[in-house]
Amino acid sequence: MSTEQESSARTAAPAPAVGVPSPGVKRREFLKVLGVGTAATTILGCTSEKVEKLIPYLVSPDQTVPGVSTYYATTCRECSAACGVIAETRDGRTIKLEGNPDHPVNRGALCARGQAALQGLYNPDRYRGPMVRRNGQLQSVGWDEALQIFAQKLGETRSRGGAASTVFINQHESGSFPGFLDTWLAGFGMPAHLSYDAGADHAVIAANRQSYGVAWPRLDFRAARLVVSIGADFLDSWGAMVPQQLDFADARADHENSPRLIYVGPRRSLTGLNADQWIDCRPGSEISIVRMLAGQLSGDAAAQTTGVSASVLNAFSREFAASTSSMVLAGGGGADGFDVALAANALNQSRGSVGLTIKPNEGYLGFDRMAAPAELRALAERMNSGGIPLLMVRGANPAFTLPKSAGFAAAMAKVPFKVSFSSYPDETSELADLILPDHHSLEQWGDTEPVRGTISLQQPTMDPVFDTRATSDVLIAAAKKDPGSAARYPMADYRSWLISRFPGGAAGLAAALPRGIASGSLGESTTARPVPPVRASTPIEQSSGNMYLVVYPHPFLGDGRGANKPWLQEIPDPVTKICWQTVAEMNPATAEKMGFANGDLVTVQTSAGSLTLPVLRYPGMQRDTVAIGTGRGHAHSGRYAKAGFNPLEILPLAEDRAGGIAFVSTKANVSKAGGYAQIVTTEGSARQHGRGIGQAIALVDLLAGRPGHDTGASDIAEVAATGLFGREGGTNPGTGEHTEGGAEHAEEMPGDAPHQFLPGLRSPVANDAQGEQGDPNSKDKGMYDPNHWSGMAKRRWAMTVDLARCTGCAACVSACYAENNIPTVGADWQVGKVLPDRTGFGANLLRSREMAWIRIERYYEGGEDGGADFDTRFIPMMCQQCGNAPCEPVCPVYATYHSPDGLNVQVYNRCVGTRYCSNNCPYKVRYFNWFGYGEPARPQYAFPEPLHWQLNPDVTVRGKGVMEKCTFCVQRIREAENRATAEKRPLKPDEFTTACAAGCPSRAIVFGDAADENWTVTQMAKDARAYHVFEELNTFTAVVYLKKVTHPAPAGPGGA
Amino acid sequence: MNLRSRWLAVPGFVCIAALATMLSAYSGASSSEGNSPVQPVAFRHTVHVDTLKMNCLYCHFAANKSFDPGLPAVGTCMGCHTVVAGTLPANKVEIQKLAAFWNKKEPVPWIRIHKLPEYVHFPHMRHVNAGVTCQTCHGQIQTMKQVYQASSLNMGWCINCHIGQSNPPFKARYDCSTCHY
Amino acid sequence: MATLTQPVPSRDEPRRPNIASADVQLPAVRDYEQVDREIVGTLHPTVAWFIGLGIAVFFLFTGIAAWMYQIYSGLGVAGYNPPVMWGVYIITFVFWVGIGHAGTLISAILYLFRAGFRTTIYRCAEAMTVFAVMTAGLFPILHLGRPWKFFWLIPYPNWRYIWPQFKSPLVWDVFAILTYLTISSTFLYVGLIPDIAVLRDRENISPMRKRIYSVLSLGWRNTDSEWRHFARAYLFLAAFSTPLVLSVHSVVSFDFAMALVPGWHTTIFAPYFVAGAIFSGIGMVFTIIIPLRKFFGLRHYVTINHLDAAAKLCLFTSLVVGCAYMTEWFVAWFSGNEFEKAFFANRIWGQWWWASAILYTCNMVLPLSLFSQRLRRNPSWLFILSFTINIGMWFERFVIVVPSLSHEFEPWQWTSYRPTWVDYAILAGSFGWFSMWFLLFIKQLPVIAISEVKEIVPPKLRKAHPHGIDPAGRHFEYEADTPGEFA
Amino acid sequence: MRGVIGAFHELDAAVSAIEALKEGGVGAIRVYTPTPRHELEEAIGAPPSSVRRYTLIGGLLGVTFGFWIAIWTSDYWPLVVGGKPIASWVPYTIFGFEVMVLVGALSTVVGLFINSRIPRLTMMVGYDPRFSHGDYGVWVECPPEKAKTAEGLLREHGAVEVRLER
Repeated sequence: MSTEQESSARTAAPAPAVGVPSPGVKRREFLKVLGVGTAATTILGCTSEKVEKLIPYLVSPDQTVPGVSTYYATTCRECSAACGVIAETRDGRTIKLEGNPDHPVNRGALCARGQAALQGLYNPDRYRGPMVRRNGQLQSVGWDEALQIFAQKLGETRSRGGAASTVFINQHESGSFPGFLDTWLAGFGMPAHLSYDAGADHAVIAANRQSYGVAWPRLDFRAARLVVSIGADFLDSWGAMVPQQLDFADARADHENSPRLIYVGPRRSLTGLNADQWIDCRPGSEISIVRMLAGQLSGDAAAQTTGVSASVLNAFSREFAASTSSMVLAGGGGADGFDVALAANALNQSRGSVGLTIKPNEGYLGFDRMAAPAELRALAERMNSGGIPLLMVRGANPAFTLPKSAGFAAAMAKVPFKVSFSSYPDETSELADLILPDHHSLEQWGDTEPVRGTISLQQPTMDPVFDTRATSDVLIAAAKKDPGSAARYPMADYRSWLISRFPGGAAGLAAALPRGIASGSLGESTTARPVPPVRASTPIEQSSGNMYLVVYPHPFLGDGRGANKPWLQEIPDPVTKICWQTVAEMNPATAEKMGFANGDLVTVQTSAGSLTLPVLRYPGMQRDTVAIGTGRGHAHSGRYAKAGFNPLEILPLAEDRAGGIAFVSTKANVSKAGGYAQIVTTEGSARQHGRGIGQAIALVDLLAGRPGHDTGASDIAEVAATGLFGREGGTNPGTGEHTEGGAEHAEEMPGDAPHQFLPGLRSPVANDAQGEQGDPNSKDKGMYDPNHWSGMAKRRWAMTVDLARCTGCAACVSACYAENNIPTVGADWQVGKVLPDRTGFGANLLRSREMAWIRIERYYEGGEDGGADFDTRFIPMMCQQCGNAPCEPVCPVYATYHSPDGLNVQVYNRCVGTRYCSNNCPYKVRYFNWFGYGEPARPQYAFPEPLHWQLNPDVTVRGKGVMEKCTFCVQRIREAENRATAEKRPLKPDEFTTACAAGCPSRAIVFGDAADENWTVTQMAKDARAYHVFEELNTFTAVVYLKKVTHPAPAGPGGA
Repeated sequence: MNLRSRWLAVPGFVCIAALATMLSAYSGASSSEGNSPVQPVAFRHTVHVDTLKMNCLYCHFAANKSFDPGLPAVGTCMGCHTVVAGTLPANKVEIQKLAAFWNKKEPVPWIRIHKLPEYVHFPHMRHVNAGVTCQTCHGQIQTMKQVYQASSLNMGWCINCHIGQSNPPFKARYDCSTCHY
Repeated sequence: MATLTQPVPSRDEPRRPNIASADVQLPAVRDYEQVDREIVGTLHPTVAWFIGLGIAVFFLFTGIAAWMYQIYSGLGVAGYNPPVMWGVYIITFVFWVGIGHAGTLISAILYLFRAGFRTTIYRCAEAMTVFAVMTAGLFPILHLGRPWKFFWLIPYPNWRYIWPQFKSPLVWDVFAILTYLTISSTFLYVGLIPDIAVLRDRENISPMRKRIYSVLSLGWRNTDSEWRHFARAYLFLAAFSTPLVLSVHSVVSFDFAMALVPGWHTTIFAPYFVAGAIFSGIGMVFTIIIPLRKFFGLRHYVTINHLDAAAKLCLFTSLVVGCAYMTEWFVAWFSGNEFEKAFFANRIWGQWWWASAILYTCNMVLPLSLFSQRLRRNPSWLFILSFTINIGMWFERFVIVVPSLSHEFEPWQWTSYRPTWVDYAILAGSFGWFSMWFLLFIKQLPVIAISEVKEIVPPKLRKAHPHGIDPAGRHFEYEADTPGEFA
Repeated sequence: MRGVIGAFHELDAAVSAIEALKEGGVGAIRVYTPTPRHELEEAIGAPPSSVRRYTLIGGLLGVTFGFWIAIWTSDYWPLVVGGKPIASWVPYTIFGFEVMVLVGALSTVVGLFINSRIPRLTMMVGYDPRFSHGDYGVWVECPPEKAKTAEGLLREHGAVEVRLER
């Protein structure tokens, strides 16, 4: 029966850890990786009988121990903020990124895009070496030949006098490379490069420069009592996301002094969903709100233009006027974005917020020297006229990230010779004549100065995956071939150049590398570039269409550069929960009126074109607005990036006064297209039906020690009141005596455990978990006896999730994907091959087969009528490690059982796949391997070479037909225990944590030993807001949630 | 064969087959115990360990600090064998083979003998640091002319030690997630 | 002194008893020779039979092909839609286990209750039971993620020192189903031994067949001591089978009732499942026996009175099942459990209203027609009804399995479910597998228990014919089937 | 085995023959009958079958084994699942019951086999295929000298055919 199976699995077995050389992948010559011991990243379910080779090193590398990780501090280059990361490298491969705790920007946290840098490093679609276009086709060539061509072209361009009109576009980055590049260009008589970041908000940067003198000030939320965000998605894609999120979460966690957040804008972004109040103004009318707040416009007048009721605006106005310290942030990408930002900044200045809540002196430098997109549009015009003899592009992808109406791609075709330094195929490199692929940022040297006075270092964490070369080294090599420049480039490579400039030289660099940061300054110029002539755009009200069109940057894919990373495609958008798909978001009431059901195809038509895509009813939309996210719909990129559509194809070109692209600048005609496409989402019901999964408490109630009323738990409250469950903490009359942390019970069933939290957090011995119903005389067996010599039962691993901090950004999800070898399943080839009943990207997700061990549930409370007055609850849901786990007793083979230290263990190799455990799991946190996602020979293989190099060797890659789930990163627990044993000491409190907790940019997740008072988690679990999800099921979970704290409007009961 | 014995033959065979299956399952016959492949270079543990008294950790340098015991790089071998050429003709041939690999800049493709299933995490350092000798699992490797798999390496064999039934007795945790995760 | 007389119906009693009783008679069967001739006479393969077998084997191979593909690719090719982790396979498993209950009920429970109408239908029902359990037993293996590891559910000594987890309802299932399969096939076989001896002792039989039948009959010689032990053993087997048949479907129901899924976690499941199983089993008996009595010309063995009695049992179990449905609604409402309420609302009025509608119509409404004696004695109607019962009972399991899982505690994980072609092919394959065995059975072994029928046929007597004839000395007349009977 | 076999068409004839033979004390009687009849049973007057003892012992063994395997294996490697006791007797009654039925029923069949001396490999003296169809056979085991008496009695009570086996 299974011979076929076994044999195919057998051949597949050693793949990830024991490298089988395959063409195109460059390997460290000396690192013919060994396959001993830790070769656990392989497919379970077979005993390999075939002859396996043990390949030793030829020469043993210094300092590394096989099977032991080395950690390198470096800098993340996924966005402009430049967070510090620590790369864990095992046997020569970087397998995990974590935030650098010493880094001033991200302080140890890391967002989803940062985690996914690894999938850029190991992207299967990367250029494997230099290529040159011959007869219209890109062909692989050697580096010598490619460099020869490059040098020759440079020489030709100069000799023909075209140097002055040569253009170099670089993906925006800070640090010394831009200066190096400009010097190099100057050496060839070429103008300074264009530093381009399509994801940055240029209007805000320009306004900040004008108002505050810096590009991006630090936002001190702790000092503010009222934060007004006017389309500024500061928790996500607006500016330096990670530090802003850290600061915001810290501010909100200090309940007494926490700021209230009001979000103004046509679409509730992630920040909007975290806001306490949403003012759903019409697109383009934000300026009226700012003017109202500034007292230049009455609330009634503002109501006219914004479409928001006057009473709401007047109350808002009063609240703002009354607030002691405030912060007004503007964003949203409107055509008048620059004016709105300037007005908002002026408001901050007039209210004395600058220096108090907005701190320009502590600002982030990563946004300096950025070229406005208008410059690229102007460049397109110059290219069209044939004035550009040579175009060089590194990293950036203007052919995709500029609206199609800017005509960049078409204009590029008129440039005689285009050089791309891109690591990946994209729309721009597809047009290039010569491709000199750059190293990934984790493979090369570099530096940056993210905040004044701190240098953040970038160093290679591993040898290059492919036959690529750092562009800086290529430039040096090209300069050496040029007689005119050679003299100025005596250094061997960029690293030498860097050392020569580094404070302290080589010794200074060596000293700084372990922490990845050094104090000092590179002294780079931070002056603003002059704003180019801007093309005036028509006001949005004058464009034609039945709805306003809002184009917004996707939280993960950004301007499209994340599109070929399967994690980022698969992890649901934190707001819409859409994966692998581009949808037109509309308010449910509007969609109902227009007759659009979820998934109905509509045509969105603007003056620049039309796009047909499915409708998503999203309550966070202003009623007259349709929104489409960017980032998907690549025509020439990797295999994963083909999913979805690109709204920039239909966005008419419009610029704000700072030269930024106006993403909200036009109306569109939305009409039914006929047809239907199922929505690829992980959302089942967006309402929690009063089940108390995500509970909340109003700030006033919390401070007064009252339980408060929570619609999220109302039905359960009803039951509790009738005494049938009687275990709901949030609804019972509290006495304030939080002896064990929770609120008092209204009633107790006989036999219930006497307190709410600790039974589940104590050692999970059989008798304990049964509370008073257990037999008092029963003896705990073996390891479960706390006095057993192994001492295992002395620990109880547990976790708290503070919903007052959690913003729902899904960084934890990506960290979990990275740590636990979780396969992505949404690619269109990952479904059944014979008569598949669903096809296309996300086909497996349409059957809810996503594998994320931790997911963020997003429930709405209120606003059933499509109104703006709804609250959002984000609940990270992972295995709750129940003390009384329903999944365990139903497993027929002990594949899941309770370990003495409180883990709900899943033994993958024992699992036969009855899936009964998942049926019986109330939290639905068990995931089944429907296909052989870990078997290289299968179409469903989730880690095509070299993505599998990223697999964590400490975690088994699950085979076909087995159940998997979160086990609190048991490999990290074992690693910490091994380390402690090796050092002959007990575990230290908070010595290690899980991947999700480590990455969390809002510090919402705390992990530790709940049986030991010295661990933070024990203190957190005692919080008055603590509750267990579905506590009435007596599962005694080890995950304690702390209620979200809502901030209702001070005047009335509205708000939340 | 008379009629009666013919009638008994069928159930008899079934019984014997069942018994054999059960015995083989229990004896660990399904493991590759005793496997002793011929290696590309006939490395003599007898000479290195027994005669020269080299410490195991000289070559298997990570056994006390990693999951992975470490395999000596060819460079490590050549550290001595650029000087030591062997005395016996048979050994000389083998050392020349080694040198040939070194000169070709190729690692020696050793054939793996001790292999735990893929889904088992076996931390060498925990065992070595707890005082479990190499010989406990790998047998009297210092006397093996050609290395063979001395133990069955199946799960019951592991468990026996973990629950303290070995000689000398060791004790270690024995819940599943100790090794399987 | 032995008496040769048996109770003789008095002249005043109605000729056609309305109550199925122990003395259901076969007036048209006159002597042992007729029994042998007519029953053994059905064993000749016909063209129609070969066509039927061919169709069954075709479906079987379709199912096998689908299963091979599923094993190769992974369970993802089936229509699972987490958290609906169980689907068509478990539904069909419970369906076939249910079918497999009527046989043992008829052969064992009715035996203990001395219900006379069982005699002519029990062999057929028992064979159906064995084949249905053989079919059902495939599904738990087939639905595994790693079916080649199914033996881990069986306690066998191994060098890992690990055993099954005996608190799991799935291990209970393994024991219950394996025990039931063993005992019901033993029961069938023990009952067959004397009949095989009859087949063996026929004249004009090929030596090959004779040898096979000789081995299968175990040298049965019809001696008095053989019969004495046989009767005792048969009684004990029936006594064991009776609680077994009740326990097996209770254990199957524990698969659901032991879980805390809303819609599963109820105490009524065991009786509810057992009643449903008997209901569906009798439905299947009708599906099988009505054509069989027609094509095999056995209408004077399986008489209208037999069908009438079985139909009453069917009606009774339908009422029990209907009562269980209503209890479920009541409990959902009365408990005040929000999860349960929300789930039932969704099951009946929401997403799954159509499945519930099929279920309630087929299982609760249509069988009420059996209150009418006319319809009860109309084989054509019974045949049609048996199909709706089979469909309804499949949907009962569908409604239990799928809507419950698709609408559990966690609203974020509410989903839908749609089977794929693999599910359907394997479902069809299970019918092919069952039909193949049954078709092979009916042409190789007697579908009516010869020796038991002989018990109720009047023996030849020298003196008089006190049994089977009325006091006037006439044989009971053969009762013709009522008009409108099946085809 | 020596004796006389008589074949009867009629049931009452066979019954009267058996009674006569018993009265005459000719020898051990064995009756062949196509279907079990109470008339014959009463005429022979054999003691109750001992199959029930096999059933009892088998059932007891089964219930013990069922509980034992469940409890012993749970205790052999104690792992807690779902906070339940390691050996919890409530669910284990299912194993007690199922294994009781299994072993009890199978030992009943074994009892049937042993008591009925089946499977039988050899032909039984005096057996005739007609006995499985419709005729009753009465076999008297007797030495040749008593054969005449037996034959006479059989014929007297209506045997259609009488045969001497020696």
